[in-house]
Order: sequence, then C-alpha cells, then structure tokens
Amino acid sequence: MEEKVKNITTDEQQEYVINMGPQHPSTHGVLRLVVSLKGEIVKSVQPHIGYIHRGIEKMCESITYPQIIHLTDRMDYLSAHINNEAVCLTVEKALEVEIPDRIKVIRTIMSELTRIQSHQLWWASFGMDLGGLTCFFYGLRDREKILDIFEETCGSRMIVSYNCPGGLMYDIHPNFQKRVKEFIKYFRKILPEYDQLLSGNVIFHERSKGIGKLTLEDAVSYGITGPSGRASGFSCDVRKHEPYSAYDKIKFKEILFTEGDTYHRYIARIDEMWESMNIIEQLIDNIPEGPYAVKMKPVIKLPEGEYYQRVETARGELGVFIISDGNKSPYRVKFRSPNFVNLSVLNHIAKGFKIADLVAIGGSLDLVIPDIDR
Amino acid sequence: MLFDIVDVNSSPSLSDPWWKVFYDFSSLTHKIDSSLHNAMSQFWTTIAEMLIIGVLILLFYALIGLFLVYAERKVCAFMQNRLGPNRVGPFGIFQTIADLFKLLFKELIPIKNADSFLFNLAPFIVIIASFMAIAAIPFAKGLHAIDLNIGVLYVIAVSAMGVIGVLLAGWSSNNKYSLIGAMRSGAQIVSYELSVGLSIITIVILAGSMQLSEIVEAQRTGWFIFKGHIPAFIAFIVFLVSSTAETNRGPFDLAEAESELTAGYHTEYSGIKFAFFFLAEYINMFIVASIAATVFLGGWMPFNVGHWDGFNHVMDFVPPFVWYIGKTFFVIFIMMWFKWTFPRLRIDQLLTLEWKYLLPINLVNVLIMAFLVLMGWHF
Amino acid sequence: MSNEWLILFFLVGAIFVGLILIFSGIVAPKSINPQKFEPYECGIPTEGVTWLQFNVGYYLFAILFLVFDVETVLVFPWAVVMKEVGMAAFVEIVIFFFILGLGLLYAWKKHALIWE
Amino acid sequence: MRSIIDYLKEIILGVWSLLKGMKVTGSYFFRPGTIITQKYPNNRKDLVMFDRFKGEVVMPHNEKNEHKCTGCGICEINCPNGSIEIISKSILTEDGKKKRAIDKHIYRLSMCTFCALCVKTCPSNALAFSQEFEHAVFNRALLIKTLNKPGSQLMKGVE
Amino acid sequence: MDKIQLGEFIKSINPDLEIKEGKQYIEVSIPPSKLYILAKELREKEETQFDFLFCLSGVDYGQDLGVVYHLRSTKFDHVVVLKTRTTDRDHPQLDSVADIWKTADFHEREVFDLLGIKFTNHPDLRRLFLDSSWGFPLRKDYVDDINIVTK
Repeated sequence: MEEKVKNITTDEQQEYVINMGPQHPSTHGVLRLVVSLKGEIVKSVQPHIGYIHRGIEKMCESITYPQIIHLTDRMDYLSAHINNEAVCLTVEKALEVEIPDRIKVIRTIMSELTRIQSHQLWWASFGMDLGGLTCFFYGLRDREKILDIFEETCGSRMIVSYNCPGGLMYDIHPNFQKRVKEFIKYFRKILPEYDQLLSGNVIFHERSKGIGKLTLEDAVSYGITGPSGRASGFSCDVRKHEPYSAYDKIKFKEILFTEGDTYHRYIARIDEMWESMNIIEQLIDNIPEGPYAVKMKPVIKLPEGEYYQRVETARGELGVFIISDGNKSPYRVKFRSPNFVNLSVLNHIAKGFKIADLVAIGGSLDLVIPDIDR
Repeated sequence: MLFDIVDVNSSPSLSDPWWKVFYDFSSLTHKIDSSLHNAMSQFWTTIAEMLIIGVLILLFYALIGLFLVYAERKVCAFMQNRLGPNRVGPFGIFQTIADLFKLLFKELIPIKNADSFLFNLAPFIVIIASFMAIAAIPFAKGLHAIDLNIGVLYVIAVSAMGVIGVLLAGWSSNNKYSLIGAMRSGAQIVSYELSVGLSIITIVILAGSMQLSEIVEAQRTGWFIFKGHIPAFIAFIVFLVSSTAETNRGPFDLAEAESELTAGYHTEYSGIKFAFFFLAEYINMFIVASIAATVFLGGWMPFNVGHWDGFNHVMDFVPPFVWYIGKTFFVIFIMMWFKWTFPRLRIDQLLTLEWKYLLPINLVNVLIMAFLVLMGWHF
Repeated sequence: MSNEWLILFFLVGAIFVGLILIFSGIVAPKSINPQKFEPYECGIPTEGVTWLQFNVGYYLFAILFLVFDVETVLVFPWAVVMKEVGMAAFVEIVIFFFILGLGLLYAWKKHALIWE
Repeated sequence: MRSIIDYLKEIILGVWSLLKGMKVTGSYFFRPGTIITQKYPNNRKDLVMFDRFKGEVVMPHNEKNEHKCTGCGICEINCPNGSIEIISKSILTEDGKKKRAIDKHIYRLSMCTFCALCVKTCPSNALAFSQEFEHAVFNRALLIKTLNKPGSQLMKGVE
Repeated sequence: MDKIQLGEFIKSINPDLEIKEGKQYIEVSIPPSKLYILAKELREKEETQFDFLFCLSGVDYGQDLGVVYHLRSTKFDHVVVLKTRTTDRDHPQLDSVADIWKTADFHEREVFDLLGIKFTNHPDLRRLFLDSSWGFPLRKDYVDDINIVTK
C-alpha cells in the first residue's frame, strides 16, 4: 500500500505522455511528437518521423540527372522551384557550363516568388496554429495569385518542375512581367493587413514574445538556418554568403534579429516577404534578352568527383551533395534539408513551455514534413 | 396559472398608443388561458398549456440552434472573404438541416474503457442547462415563461451548469486530450463566473431589481448602457468578454482548442451526441447574448431618443420581439466577430486576463456605478 | 407561472435529448471493428493510464474563486437595495471591496495568480 | 501611481490593437464584392486553363488520323516513373523495307508526375499536354491509356 | 584564411593527415580513430572555429563505409570537408561528434538508420525513419524485392 502511494507521488508517475500526430491538426503533415507533460508544461518532445520516408536519396542513385529534378520538387513542396534550382546549379557547376544572364534572372525572380508564396502559406497556417482561423484564408487567397503566375508560366501550380540542367524548360510567358508587377502592387497593399490582423495583436504578442528562445550559440550548434536561424542572429543567408544565380547583382538586406523567440521568427519571415518583393522589383523590369536554355548533351554525365551546392530555400539552407562516379546517374546524393535540421531543435526550445506554446513554436519553425523525411 | 403574469406596472394602459397595446403578448396569453379554462377542467388546462409551451420551446430552441449555426458559418465565411454554405437551398440555408440529418444518421461509437454512464449523461446536462436558462428570458412583453424575482442570478447560475457537462464529457472519455480540455474548462469557469456576476451587479445597482422583466421595464426611459454611461459601457464590454469565455467560444475556446487538443472535451463524441454539444454551445451563446441585450440594451424596448417624437413613433412601431431579436443578434454578431478575428489565448493568459484585468476593473466599476447612482448622475 | 414550473423545462430538455438519442440509436448504422473503440490519440495507441493524478495549477484559483464568488452572492442583495439605503450602503460596500481588493493584491504580489 | 498609469495604458493599447484586427475582418464582412471564390462545378463551361497547363499527356492526331510518334522510345527512357511504355511493331514500308513503328503508346496517368520530360525530349514533337484536369474515374484501369488512336498512322514526312 | 592557408594550418595540427584540395572545398581524409580529436580541435582552435556543421552524410564506397563532414566557420566563412571511412562493414563504428555540434545528433541517427554505422558516445542512437525490421537501404548491397522495382 505504502509503495503504491509512493509511486504515485514520484515525478515519473506524474508524467503524462501524449502523442501529437501523425493525425493531428497542428502538425502540418505526418509528424509525430511524443510529448511528456507535467500538468500543462512540456517536459520533453520526442519527434518520431519517417511516416512518409520515400528514400529519395536512394531513388536518385538509379535515375538520371534531369530526372532527379522532379523528385526534389517533392521534398519541400513549398520551395519546389528552389529545390530544382539547387540540383541544376550543382550539375551546371560540375559540368562548368556558363549560364546566360537571362536564365539567372528568371530563376531568381521565380525563387523569390516561391519564397513569398511559401511564407504566405506559413503565415496562414501559423495563424491557424494560434487559433486565428481567418489568417488561413487570407494567406491562401493571396498565395493563389502567385500560383496563377506559376501556372501560366510553368504549367503547374505548386510542383513547378521549371528548371532543367542548363536552363529552363520553357521561356517565361509573355504575361509574366505584367502579372508579377500587378501582384507586387497588390501585395504591398495587403501585407500591412497581415500586421493588423495578427502581428499587431496584443494576444499574439503575449502568445509569441519570449516563447521558445533560441540563443545564437545554440542556433549555430544545432545548425538552424533560414529565417528561424536569422531571428537568433545567425547570419546564414546563402544568398549573401555564397551568391548563386543573380543574387550577386542585386541589393538586398539580410534580415537579422538577436532575440530568437517565436515573435522574431515570425517577424523575420514577414520582413523577408518585403525584402523578396524588393528583389523582384529590381529584376522584373530588366530581364536580359537571350536563350532560355543552354544546349546540353542528351545524356548528362558528371565528371568523377564530389560537388556541393548550397541554396537558400524558404526554410533555410538546402545543400545538395553529389558524389559522381562518371555515370549518367549519381553514385550518392545527399540532400541537407533545412527542415530535418530545424526539427532537431524542437525539444531544446520547447522544454518548459506549455503545450499551447509547443504548437506555436512548431509553427514558427515552419516545418514541412516531406522535406524532413525525404 | 401559466399565462397569468399580470404586472400592474407593465400592463397596457389607456395612455399608451394602440400599437403598444397590440404588441403586448400578455393579453394574447390571457385570452388563450381563459379560453382553455372554459373548454376543460383545471387539470387538463394545465396539461394542455404544458404541451403547448413544451412544443413551442422545442421549436424555438431547434430553430435558433439551426439558424445560429448557419449564421456563424455565413458570418465567418464573409469575414474570411469566401462564400460559405451555398449549395443546399437558396444561399445554403438548408445546409444546417442537412448537417443535422447527417449527424442523426451517424454511428454512436462507445469508447473502450470510458465511463459510459457519465459519458452518456454529459450531453443531457449541457442541453438541460441551456433549456432551463432559456426559460427565464423575456422575449417580449408578456412573452416570458417564468418571471423569477431573482431572474438575473438564476440565468447566470443555470447557464454555468453546462460546464459540468463539459467537465463530465472530458473526464469520462478516457482520452488524454479530452481530460486536458476538461481541466482547462474547469479553470476557465472558475474564473469567468466572477466577471459575469460582477458586471451584472453593476446594472442591478442601477435597476434596483433582479427581476428581468423589471430590469427591462426600467429601461423604458433609456437603455442602461446609455443611462449609466461610462461604467455601464465598461460593464457591457466586460460582460461581453467574460460571457464569450463562459460559453467556451471565440479566443477563449481552450477547452476544445483544435490546434492543440484536436477537439478537446468532445473528441470522443460522435454523431448526434457531438451535435448536442455543438447545439448547446450555440444556445448558450444565444442565452448570454440575450442577457446582454436584456440587461444592457433594453431587452424588447425600442430605441427612443429624447424628444424626437416622430423618430420615436417609428421606432415604437417595430414590434418588441423584433427589437429583442435584433439586439440579441447584434451581440451574437460581435461575439462571432471576436471569434473569427483573434488568435486563441493560452491558459495562463486566460487566467491573467480575468484576475489581473477584468476583476479589478469590475470591482472599481461597481463602486463607480454605486457612486453615480448615489449622486443621481445617471440619466 | 410559478417557479415550480421550472421542472417542465427540465423535463422537456431531458425528453428532447432522450428521444433523439433513441431515434439515432435506431437509425444509425453499426459496424464492429475493434480499433474503432480505441480512444483517439492521433492514431497511436494510448500510452499508460489516462486517469492519472494530473497537475493543473488551479487549486489556488479555486480557493480565490470561492472567496470572490461568495462575495458576489453577498453583493447581489446589496445591489438591489443600494438605491434605497443610500450613503450608508455605499460606505459599507467601499469598505467591503477595499478588504477584498487587499486580498486580491496580496494574492497578486504573492504570485498566486500565475498558472503553474 | 506610475504603475497604475502603465496598467491603464497597457489595457487601452491592447484594446486598440484588438480593434485594429477587428477592423480588417469587419471591412471584409461588409465588402462581399471582394470574394473571389469560384463555384467550381457550376462554372465548368467557362473555366479556361492556362495554355501551358499540364493536364495529361496526349498525342495530337490530325484529321486524317495521323500522329507524329515514330516509336523511338526516348520518352520511355526519360520518364522517371516508368509511366510510359511503348510497344512497337515492325511494318513493311511501301518500298518493301522493314521499319519499326509504334503499335501502342501506353501511358499510365496514375503514375505520372507531370514533369514534362517526355514532351520536352520527344524528337518529333509527337506528345503534348492537354487542358484536361478532371482525372477522377471510378475504375483504376481507366487510368491506363493508349495514346495513339486505333488505326492511326505515322504522319508523312516525320522520321 | 584562404583555401591553401587553411590546408596548411590543418596540416600543422596533425602532419599525417591526407589533405586534398578539391574543386570547391579543402578535403581532409582522416582515419576514424583520430576523427574526434581533430573535430574538437577544429571547433575550438582560435584560427579555425568551425562552429557550424552544415552537412553530415554517410557514404557507402562499395568496400568501405564512410562519413563526410562539411564544416563551416560562421566567423571566417571558410569551409573544410572531413572524410573518414571504415572498412568494417559488419560492425562499422565511428566516434560521435554530437557533443561538439548538436546538429550531429539527428544527422548521425539518420546515417545509422540508413547505412548502419554505429556512433559511439551518441546520446540517443535509435533508428530515425525506419523500424528495426528494415535493413540499411542506402548501402549498395541492399536488396528489397518488394519495394524496389528495377527495370
């Protein structure tokens, strides 16, 4: 009897283990978090992943380089175009192909549009995580405009598959420039509304300020990149540090904060949308003339060696590491996906906060599950 | 008997214009009562009246529930820049009826290891609580089922009873999300009960009565929200916030916080049992909105302004029931507006809001109001 | 109508729920699948017991609630007669609220109003 | 005193920020004209997709029931999912030579990821994307399509 | 420091290292036994400060199993690639660097999951994506008759 009473009062007995996911409204995908609670307080979060592991890295070993590109779409489906670009850049780097400026500029514009639409969806779902359902519809409404631009030029809305080694699949649509300009004009008017609805809100401030703090040291050690890392002061923007495509020709600023809490991860993304619009505005009127693709050999074979290319997706640094043995398919491909690394910090920063904060923190890290599982 | 509320003060007098007499339901109910008496004995009259009232209440209850669900879906859709239900019937007005039938024909799943007695008892409690609360609400002059002399207190007490149903539902489900949801709703009710009570006290001071019909009658010369100016307005805002919290709605829906607890206390309820919780939520919203309308916005009293006689006549021409419903739906609209704009609070912030903001404000507000009444500074 | 008639509303509510439940029980389909009766936890079997001792930090709130709710009940009759009694009632309630306010302030300063 | 002023300021600013949010939703509520929702099955007739829209792979035939596919199999090689299968036959040309020609161009819509590699790499531009976007069928077997129409011929002049 | 200086500096830490100047980054091949010490030195030395492990990939080289570490310094913005390989295919073991760079925790679990390389001193070495009934799919000799369709 006495032992029984003792058992109940020990801390282990008080722990309340709850599965959040794989079928849960707040994990955007099939992520399973095993959460130990004490009361409402999170004691530890164990992510269990792999529910949609498709073995993309293994699949890449048996297909050709142009075919890899359409697989990368499916990793981080919100940054599909940027993922494509990463593989193309790696292949082009390995083959030492000179890419004309037109392609570079179009790729950059498309990347930034991709970034904006990804952040719009993130904003929408983050608002929903905090319980503001209206955000979801506003975010998706505006995202639709970018997707229309994509559809007109690339033929599909989200999984664009617009890149190919040596350039682009097709030239941009004649309406492209006009539509993008229209969108920028529209979105510059709409974005302050996002602030009024969510970011200026006192409830939102209470929910996000000081929640899930990540110090700079931890951010570097955990390798948290993207807006989440930059909110902690980690200068990790690949566009600045290792410029690719047309990023070396344009002026933009890297959004950096030092606080590293949920609120600043949020603000970093909102500011990035403004910055992306600036980038697009610099480029959209001066797309140089030229071919939209460089003639490549019908069968692309990379020379033997190791190639690494980093790009900045909407969520952080994507690395493509290709080991080639000279065949038409790679020997080993490794995708250093930003979400996989960002997920690893969840336990560290969510500990000690409440279960509602866990949802907010998870939302502010902006996880895309297929990119974690690959 | 049942229809024999005769209030000397409020009975129609000859000085009133004809439409006021016409809109007075007490004469109608008297007529029904007397004709029934003539037709049959005392006992059967009672039975017949019971049946009439029961059926009327049920109809009203179901109609209000269905309409509110539809209204919420339309309001939220328009706020979210979309169309909302638009397929079933014109503008989708039959959508909720279709949903009701769908829910009626769904399987009721008994959960393994759940406390089945409490599990089945919970929907009864939430529905009965809302039924009993609706009994004391004055819809129009004379259209008033029970006119308790402690009406305000009674409505607050009974509408708070529904939370017991929520607690039972969460506890008995044998589900961890439900349990957390139930605990949260317990903490919530423990706090927000106070604010509702205190903000009503502010008005009771002004009215000098707790009887709802008398409170309405006292607003013949002006609604309390105008009569008591600033303190009454503050009390109205506090009442809105805390009653939203009490009905588990809007930014305070922590008990069913869908992004954290999937569906909170009613995670395990399926089919029509779920529909009862859903219905009770809307009816509770209706109840608190009608209390707000009755206590602060003058119930079924028309909107009159000082000496604008023409304007006042036009306003008087609108039936009192329409005034009452209009005011209630105005309050409901504001509550929906809250829900579809704000992100959800966290549990500790919810309590902070109550104990550090609403309660002190309320205490001071009651004193200011008492002082105003003492000095006769109200209108 | 007298107050005892409240029972009518109680009965109408109970009958309403009961009849609909019975009706639904008759018309609703039934299918047996052992997994369907498991409590929902995102598709994963529940770990451990659900009815555990559960630490919610509202014990103090419950006590505070008791104090203040009793106070509300006391204030209601005062509010009704406030107009008639006049100044004396006002002075009394100021003292009453002052003491209560001190209590709240004490709880505030002692960090009792923080949910753990 | 200072703390009381701060306290009141906090309340007023907080309520103000909430009102600003309510302004946004409220303004949309009273402007139903901004709604852009499409009533999908009702507007089917005037729903026009963009001309580059990747609906499904088709093989355009001209009015004489001729297509351009030579059966070279490049699309089959390039398809990353193996959704294209080419069954070829050998036919006798007019001058009596044996020649490889297409018998069946089998396209499995259920496996297609719309990467457009087949359309792009086809040397004779025999494939194209249609605007069809309603792919749902009741039988999975209907998703396996034969792209060349029965009795169709290779267009003259296409090698 | 540019690439050549960096190579020379690393050579000065440990003269027996095999340092190759790759196309992009400087590549250091290192036997498993010395990996942990070098990693710690690279992380802590004032001149290098490789504080950001941005990629950790396991590679099956056919005969050997190896791990490639991509390190970057946030202060100097220079990159070094460490390569280590072990010939033991049945019980491959390497030292974990999870206490130097916390990001290695998940990366090493992934490598363990997909290639079967055990990391000693890892805080929580469990399979990440797959359950224990699977083999190690990224190995070249992995056979799965059901799920892998070869044409």
